Parts: sequence; C-alpha cells; structure tokens
Amino acid sequence: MLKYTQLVLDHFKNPRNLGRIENPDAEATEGSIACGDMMTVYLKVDKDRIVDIKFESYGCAANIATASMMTEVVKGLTLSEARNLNWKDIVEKLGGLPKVKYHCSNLAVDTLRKAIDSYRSRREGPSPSEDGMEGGFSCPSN
Amino acid sequence: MLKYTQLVLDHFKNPRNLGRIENPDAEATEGSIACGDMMTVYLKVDKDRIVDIKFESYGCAANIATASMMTEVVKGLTLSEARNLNWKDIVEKLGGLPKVKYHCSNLAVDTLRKAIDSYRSRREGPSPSEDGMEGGFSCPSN
Amino acid sequence: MRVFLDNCRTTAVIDEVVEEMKKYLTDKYSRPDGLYETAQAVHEDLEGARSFFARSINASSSNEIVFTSGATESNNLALLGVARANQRHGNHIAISALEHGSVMSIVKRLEKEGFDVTIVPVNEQGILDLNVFEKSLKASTILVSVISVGHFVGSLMPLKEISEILKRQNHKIYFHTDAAEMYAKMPLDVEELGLDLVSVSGHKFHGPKGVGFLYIRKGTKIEPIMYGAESFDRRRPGGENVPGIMGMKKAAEISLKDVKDNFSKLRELQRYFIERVESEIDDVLLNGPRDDKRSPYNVNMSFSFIEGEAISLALSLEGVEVATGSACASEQLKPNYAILAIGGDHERAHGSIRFTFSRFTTKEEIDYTVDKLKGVVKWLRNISPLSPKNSGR
Amino acid sequence: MRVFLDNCRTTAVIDEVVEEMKKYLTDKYSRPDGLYETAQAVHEDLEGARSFFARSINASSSNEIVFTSGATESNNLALLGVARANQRHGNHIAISALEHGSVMSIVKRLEKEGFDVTIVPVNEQGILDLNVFEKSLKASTILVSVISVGHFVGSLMPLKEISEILKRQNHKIYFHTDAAEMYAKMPLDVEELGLDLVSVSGHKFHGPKGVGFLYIRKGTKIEPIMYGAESFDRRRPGGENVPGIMGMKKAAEISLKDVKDNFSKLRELQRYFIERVESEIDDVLLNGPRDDKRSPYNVNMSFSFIEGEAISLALSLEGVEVATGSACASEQLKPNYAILAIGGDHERAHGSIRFTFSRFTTKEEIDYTVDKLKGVVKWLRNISPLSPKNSGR
Ligand SMILES: Cc1ncc(COP(=O)(O)O)c(C=O)c1O
Ligand SMILES: Cc1ncc(COP(=O)(O)O)c(C=O)c1O
Repeated sequence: MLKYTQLVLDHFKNPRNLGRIENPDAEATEGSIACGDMMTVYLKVDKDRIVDIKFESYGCAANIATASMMTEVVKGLTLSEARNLNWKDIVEKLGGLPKVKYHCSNLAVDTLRKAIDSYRSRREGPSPSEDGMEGGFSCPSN
Repeated sequence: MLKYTQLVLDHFKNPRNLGRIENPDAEATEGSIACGDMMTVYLKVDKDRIVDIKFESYGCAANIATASMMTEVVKGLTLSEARNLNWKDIVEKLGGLPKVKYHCSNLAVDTLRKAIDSYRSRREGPSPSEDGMEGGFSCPSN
Repeated sequence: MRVFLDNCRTTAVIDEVVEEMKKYLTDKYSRPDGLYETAQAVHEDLEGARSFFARSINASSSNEIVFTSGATESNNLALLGVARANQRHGNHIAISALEHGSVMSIVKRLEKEGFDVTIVPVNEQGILDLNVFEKSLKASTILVSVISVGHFVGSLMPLKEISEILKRQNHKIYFHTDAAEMYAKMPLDVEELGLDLVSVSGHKFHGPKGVGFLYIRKGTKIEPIMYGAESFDRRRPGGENVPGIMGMKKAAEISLKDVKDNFSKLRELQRYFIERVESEIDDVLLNGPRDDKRSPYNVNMSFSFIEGEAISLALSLEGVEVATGSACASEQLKPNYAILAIGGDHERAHGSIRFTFSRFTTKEEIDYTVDKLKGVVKWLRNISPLSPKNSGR
Repeated sequence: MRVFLDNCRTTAVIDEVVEEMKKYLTDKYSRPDGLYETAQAVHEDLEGARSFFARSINASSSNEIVFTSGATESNNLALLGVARANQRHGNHIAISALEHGSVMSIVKRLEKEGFDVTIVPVNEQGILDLNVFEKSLKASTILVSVISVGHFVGSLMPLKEISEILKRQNHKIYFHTDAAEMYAKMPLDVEELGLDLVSVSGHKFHGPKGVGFLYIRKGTKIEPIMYGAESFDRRRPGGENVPGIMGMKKAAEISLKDVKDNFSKLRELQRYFIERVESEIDDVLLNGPRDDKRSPYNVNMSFSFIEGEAISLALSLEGVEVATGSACASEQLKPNYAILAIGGDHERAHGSIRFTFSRFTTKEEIDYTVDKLKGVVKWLRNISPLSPKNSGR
C-alpha cells in the first residue's frame, strides 16, 4: 500500500481551506479527469498578497492533502513568494509522500501558479513567463 | 518412502529360515555387492523334495523379507514345483511390494533356481535349461 | 469494526485450518520422502490431499494434481510449460482481455520467446466475445487461457462454450483457466467444462498463502519451469509444503461442504448490497454483469466525480477494506485495465471500487459498509470540482 | 523414543515459530499490497523481515533478498536466471560434484539450452579440488555454483578460496552457493565470502516448509523464472507467503542468536558420536572429512557387509530416523552420487548412513542411537553372506 504519514492522513480527513470562494479574484483548474487528478484553486488577493485561498479536489488522498497543505502555506504570502513555492516544500511539510505521489504536490503547485498567473494577466496582461520551472503537467503514467 | 506391508515388516524383523545349513545338498549365491542386493540359499533335498532351506541376505528389507517368504513357501515342495515358483507368487504372498522392489522377489526366485539347478547338475549333469524365463539378473538401475 | 471486503485479494485463515497446519508444522514434520514410518504417514496424508483435490474438481486421477506455491506459479507452469513444450505444433496462444496480471505478464514473456498472442476482447459486461474468440483461433493455436471469473469485475466466463468451440477445431488446443476466484467458491468440474489445466490458490478460500495447485490433465505435454532433485515431483520439485497443502485441503473441505448454499447466500447479500447502493447513492455505475452472469462474491461500482484511492482510504479509516481500479492506487499509476476492457473510460476506472465477499461476510457488514460508503461518497463529492452538485450549491 | 536424525532433510518447527505464523494466518492476514492500514502493517513487517535477512548475511541492502518457495526454487532462480540473462557474455558454468540434486537437474537443463557445464571433482574428503577448479574456468565462464556444505557427506566447501580465485579472473563470474545446510547453522557473510547469490530454505532450521529466499547481490544480471502481476515483486511474483516468511524470520532469529555456541555444542556431540561408533563397531568408515573441515551437523558412515536401507528401516523400528545412500532407498535405484564422488565404491554407498543433527539434538539421543545402531549392525551382519564373521561362525 501507499504509506501516508499521520499528517497526510490528517490533511486528508480534515482538509484546510476546502471549498470555493464566491467572486474570487482568480481561480484556476489543473490536472485532468483522465489522469484521475484534478484541482481547482480560488484566490482572494489584496495588495499583491493572498488573503484567502480555497480549493476543490478530484483526486487521491495525497492530492487532497497536498492541496490542503499548499493553501495553509501560501495564505498570507505575496504573489511572488507564493509563486516561488516548490513542490518539495509541500512534500517536506507533510513529512514525506510515497514517491509515486510526488506528482500530486506538483499539481498543487501548478494549480496555484496558474491561478496567480491568471490573476496577474488579468491585471497586467500576460507575464514574460515565470513559468516552466517544473514543466507542464501530464498524466504521470504516460 | 517405500511403503511396506505389515507382513513384509514382520518377515524383515523375524526372517524365517535364516542362516546357513552345514553340508547342504546345494547352495547358490545370486546378486552382487555393487547392486546392493545379494542372497545365498542353502538346500537339503530328500527324494527330490526340499526338506530344509536356509538363506543369508545382503540387501534391503524387501530382499530379506522376500527371501524369508520364499523359503517358507518352498519348504516341502518338490524341486520341480519349487522351480516353477514365480516372483509374483512371492509378492502376492507378502501382500504386495513397492514396484521398485519387485527385483528383490526376482532375486529370491533366481537364487532358489540356481541352487536347484546346481543340485540337479551335480546329480544329473547340466539340464537342457528350464531356465531363462525371467532372464538373467542385473543391477535394476543399469 | 473491521469489515474486510477485499476477499478477492486474500482471505483470513480459518482456525481449523490453522490447527491442521500446526499438526504438520510440529508433530508430523517429516518430509514424505523419508525412509521411516513418520515420513510414510506424511506421504499418505499428502497423497490423500492430492486425491481429495482431484475428486474436488472431478479429475480422473490424483496424479493430475501438482502442488505449487500459488496461482501465480500455477499460471506460469501452465502457460510457459505448455507453450514451450508444444512449440512444434504451433506458436499461437489466445487469452481473454480480463486475465490476471500474472497471465498478462507471462504472455508478454512468451511473445519475446516468439509466440503469437491474441488478447480476445470482452463485451461491456466483461464476458468473452465468443464470436471474436472463435475467429481468433488459428491452425497454429496451441493454448487458450481464460480466467474463470473476471477478478476485477466479477464476470463469469463462458468456459463450457469455449471448450465446445475448442473441441470443434481440427487439432488439439489446450484449455487453461485461472480458477483462483472460482475454486471452492462455486462448483468446478473439469470434465463438464472440458478443462486441461486449472490454477488454484489456497489463500483465496481461507487457506494459507504460498500454496496452490495446478490441475494438469493426463496426457498434457508440458515442461517444468523448475528442476529438482530426483526425490521430488519432476513437474514441480522442491520439499513439499506439507503444512500449507494440508491447510489448503482443510480450507477446501470446509468451503466445498456447503458451496452451493453459500453461493445462494452470497447471491442474496450481493443483490441486497447492489440494491441499497443503487437506491441510496446517485451516479453510481455497476461494473460487470448483473445476476446470473456475475460471481456472487464480487461487486464493483464506479462513483462519478470522485476518485477511488480517496474513497478506499476514507473507507478504511472507518474499518472497511476494499480495492479500487484507480490509477492513483497502482504503483504504475495506470487505470485498471479491466474497466477499460469493458469499455469504461479512465474516469470510470479511477472511480471504481471493488467489494469482494467471503463465506463469512454478513448482512451487518454489508449494512455497515453501505452506511459508511454513503458518507464517504457524499463528502468527497462535496469537495470535488467535478460534482454537478457543487455547481448548484 | 523418537530420535530424529534426518535434520538435513527437514526439521521440526519451533513452537514460537508456529505462534508467529498463526498471527499472520489469522489476525494479520492482509496482503501487503492492500490500500488499507492493516495491509500497510503487514507490508512493514514483511520489509522488516527482508531487512533482517539482509543483515543476517551482511548484505548491503534489503532489496537484495527475494523470497521464494524454498531452496529448490532459489537454486532455479539463481542458476537459470543468471545463466539465461548473461548468455551473451559466455555459456560456461562450473559446479561442484557435490551439488544438491536440484542444481544437478538445473544444469542438465541448461546443457539442453546450449550451456557448457563443468562438474568439478571433489577430493576423497568431499572438498572441492581448487586446482582443478581454477583450471576449469574459461573466458566463457559466467557462473559458478558450489554448495556451502556437502549435504550428504558434510564437507565444508572452501567458499572463500573459490571467490578469491574468481576475483583473480579477468572478467566477472557470478558466484552462487546453495546454503540450505549452512544458513542459520553457522555464520555466513556474503562480503567475507564474496558471494553474489545465496539460496536458503526455511525448513532446514526449524522454520516452515515451502518458503526460502535468494540473496541476489545488487547489480547482478538475472532474469525471472516466473512472471506476475505488477503489484508483485518482479523478480519473484505471486502473493507473498507472509506467514511463512515471518515464521522463517522467527526461526532464524532463534537460531542465529546463539549460532556459535550451538556450533561448538554440536561439534562436541559429533566428536562423541563418531568416537563411540568407531570404537564400538568394527568395519565402519567415516564418509567425508573430520573435525574442522566438517559441518558439525552431519555424520555419515558406511557399515561394511550390510545395506543401508535395511539399516535405516531397522533403526526406524527403534524410533531412530536417518537417511542412507543406498541404491535400494532411492526411487531410481542408484547409489548415492556423493559417496561415488569422494571415491567410494557402490558397496560403500549402499552401506552408508547419514545422521544429521539439529540444535535440539541431545547426548541422550546420541547414546540411544549408538546403542540401537550396534544391535542393528550386529544383527544384519549376522545374516549377511558377506560378513567375514559368518565364515568363522
Ligand atoms: C543443500 C540443499 N539444497 C536444496 C534443498 C531443497 O530445499 P527445498 O526443500 O527448500 O526446496 C535441500 C533440501 O532438500 C538441500 O539440502
Ligand atoms: C485470478 C487470480 N489469479 C492469480 C492470483 C495470484 O495468486 P497467488 O497469490 O496465489 O499467486 C490472484 C490473486 O492475486 C487472482 O485473483
């Protein structure tokens, strides 16, 4: 079986910042149904700072837990700080993840970035790509 | 393991007609040390009838038991009767033998025949071969 | 409360089976090839077991039973052994699309050895398509392997019809079935079904792990996959796992005694389970056939908008242990091939949960499971961006 | 009184081992690949066992341990697997003349597959002839397999010297040992001995039958002999025999705790046994080496003028269970090859009796055995036409 830490299980059972924000300043969805892993992130931004964040998840326990942890971590950060978040930070915060689940933390970070980018591009027009560090997302088995 | 009947075990533990006859009317040894199977039969003959028979055995439990059973069966028979004894008769009398042990009953019968033939040839000169029904003896594994 | 509904993966061993094994672990520990009486006694018990298993599937001789370390080994011996031994008669092998992963891996290996393999599709119920099957047969076909019961979606395969098709061919085609999910759960008659080789695993019917057997019909040309000392069975050498074999025998005796009653009992439970779920949870899809075409030991359902690993983990936190076809639950991150084979898409595979019963499954367990399942599904749908309910919240 | 002195064939399982197995048969019955917590617990125990076995032979990683159904399978996986996977590096294999029957059968099979096999002779003590061995190596040699302890005549093989010779070669030659008669009976260190593959069997050291392992040094090129589902170990698929593995671990723990003390204790018993027999029975011949070169678990003697099957059967009627090298005791009616390999003739093979001890063997049992042996030998010599004593009667 996939060995989850107690903390992962806790975030799975009691996800923080779960749900949606009505009239968010930005939102983004990443992943795909076909991959079995999908996530939506909603942001409220005030003075370049994330003042509220919520998520919805279609995915495995690791997906839910990493999303939950990600929202906890970024709440209160500036957009730039949040955008620099690495998937490894989340895995570490959770006390580790089974290797085959690393892509879940990737997905959480990717969705967050996409939301941030969409916020910025709505404000400022498309940015000269801070993106691409981790590459795009695709079904990990393919 | 080799499954022996109770009767075989009894003949193994308490072989009948064991030992040698001093000044026998005939004796014969068959089998070979290399094969791990050897037997000597001693005969006392009176008026063409086996009045006493004893045996010695180098061999397995089946060897000892078949020799013992053979001596019981032929004691009192005429030489011709005895010489017609078949190895299957002995196997039957013992309530069966593991198949790989059939050659032991063969050896018992062969040794008996050899003793009878030697008795006769000493009396009458070589016989025109009543022999050969079962063929000669050779290591069963070779 | 622990409710184990993953009985198709393995089962708990019955106490009487443990007692029987204990006897052969401690007291009757001699190996059957010893020269002494205690060994002879073990030899007789072992041959008694062999003949019991032969009778249990209506085989004609106990010599047709070869003990193995389980169904995986039985499948390997059957497929590798028959294919390699019959190469000069042909190189084509046909299997169903719902074979156990071991058979799938074995035929991949055989392809590397030059064999030509056809994977015959199943219909949307998971039942072998007999027309396509018949057409797939060639003059070079030497072996057909079709699982008795689709182990993921519970479909009963038309073994008898397959063997009738095989008998109509002009040449001998060996017929193997992996009966890990059938033996001791329903009647299995090698004569009636025309089977040449049957794989069985002890731990699927409350016997021990690490032991099984392969039925090999007399006259079958087969070569071993292992070689051993002369004191061992040439077809499958090695010191016999006597405690395992005797334990498996005890488990089979217990299971076979009331195999038909138990079948009916489970059929009822299954119906009840499916009914409750279908009436109390929206957007569920039964994977595999209904009623007579389905093994009563298996229910498999997909829950839309949510993912199976999360469902099964959430259930397990309530004590309910099940399996899922979600990619996220597999080391390879691949969606279950059985769901794809019956025409399901990835989402359906990801949302699929397999509940498998045993003779000891009770109505209370079923009720408990459905109750918990409802809560879990509701909760996960609540947090899923895919749920239509979310849009309307 | 039952005195079991056939411990090289198998052993009685220790009660604590039975208890440990029971735990995994009934309570912790989940398979390690389940998604739920009980499965995770079993997974951890299983990996704990793997790492225990790795440490027990000083392997560098637990991943180098592959569980099998016993030493026969381990030998098959090692020899077939390495030979087939390394064919393009060469086709020559060297083994000793005292290999277990399984290795003998495996190399016969490999010969059919085109491999070139050298059976390296042993000296009259049953110890591999290192000169001949070194000369037998070729540029095409890919694999050497030498048994740790000659299982019939008890000779300790010069494993370290062999691996030194192998290291002097210009190319990699894999070194396998069948350690069924060594593991848990004496220290075994894969680093010190330079071993690449080691076969072990649970039932040789008071563990269960039907389970064993193969140590495979990291980096070894090997192909499986069985193929399985993706959830299983690729090197050896199939539902893990968890109760067997955990029982084997418990048995190894118990045995290894005092392995050196036990070694010394048995060395004493062995000396005592040999001394008594040699001084109280005429015309006996010790088969195999004396003292340090011999495993303390084994005594093998030939009794002139009489035959081993009869000796062992007569002994068993007194409760003493042993093995013999007599042709009459083998299904194939062939004299034991180990006795022939050490230069003995057929008579010596036919008259040979193997007494093998366990950690539980006592002085009382030895005394009882020698007493009974004296009677049996006397009686059988009495009825043998070969006995010189008979001539003088
Ligand atoms: C040296 C040796 N190798 C291999 C084996 C076979 O072991 P297993 O019964 O575990 O297959 C034995 C025992 O029969 C043995 O003594
Ligand atoms: C249909 C089927 N075949 C084969 C197997 C493998 O059985 P075993 O664990 O005995 O190798 C299983 C269970 O995993 C199975 O369900």
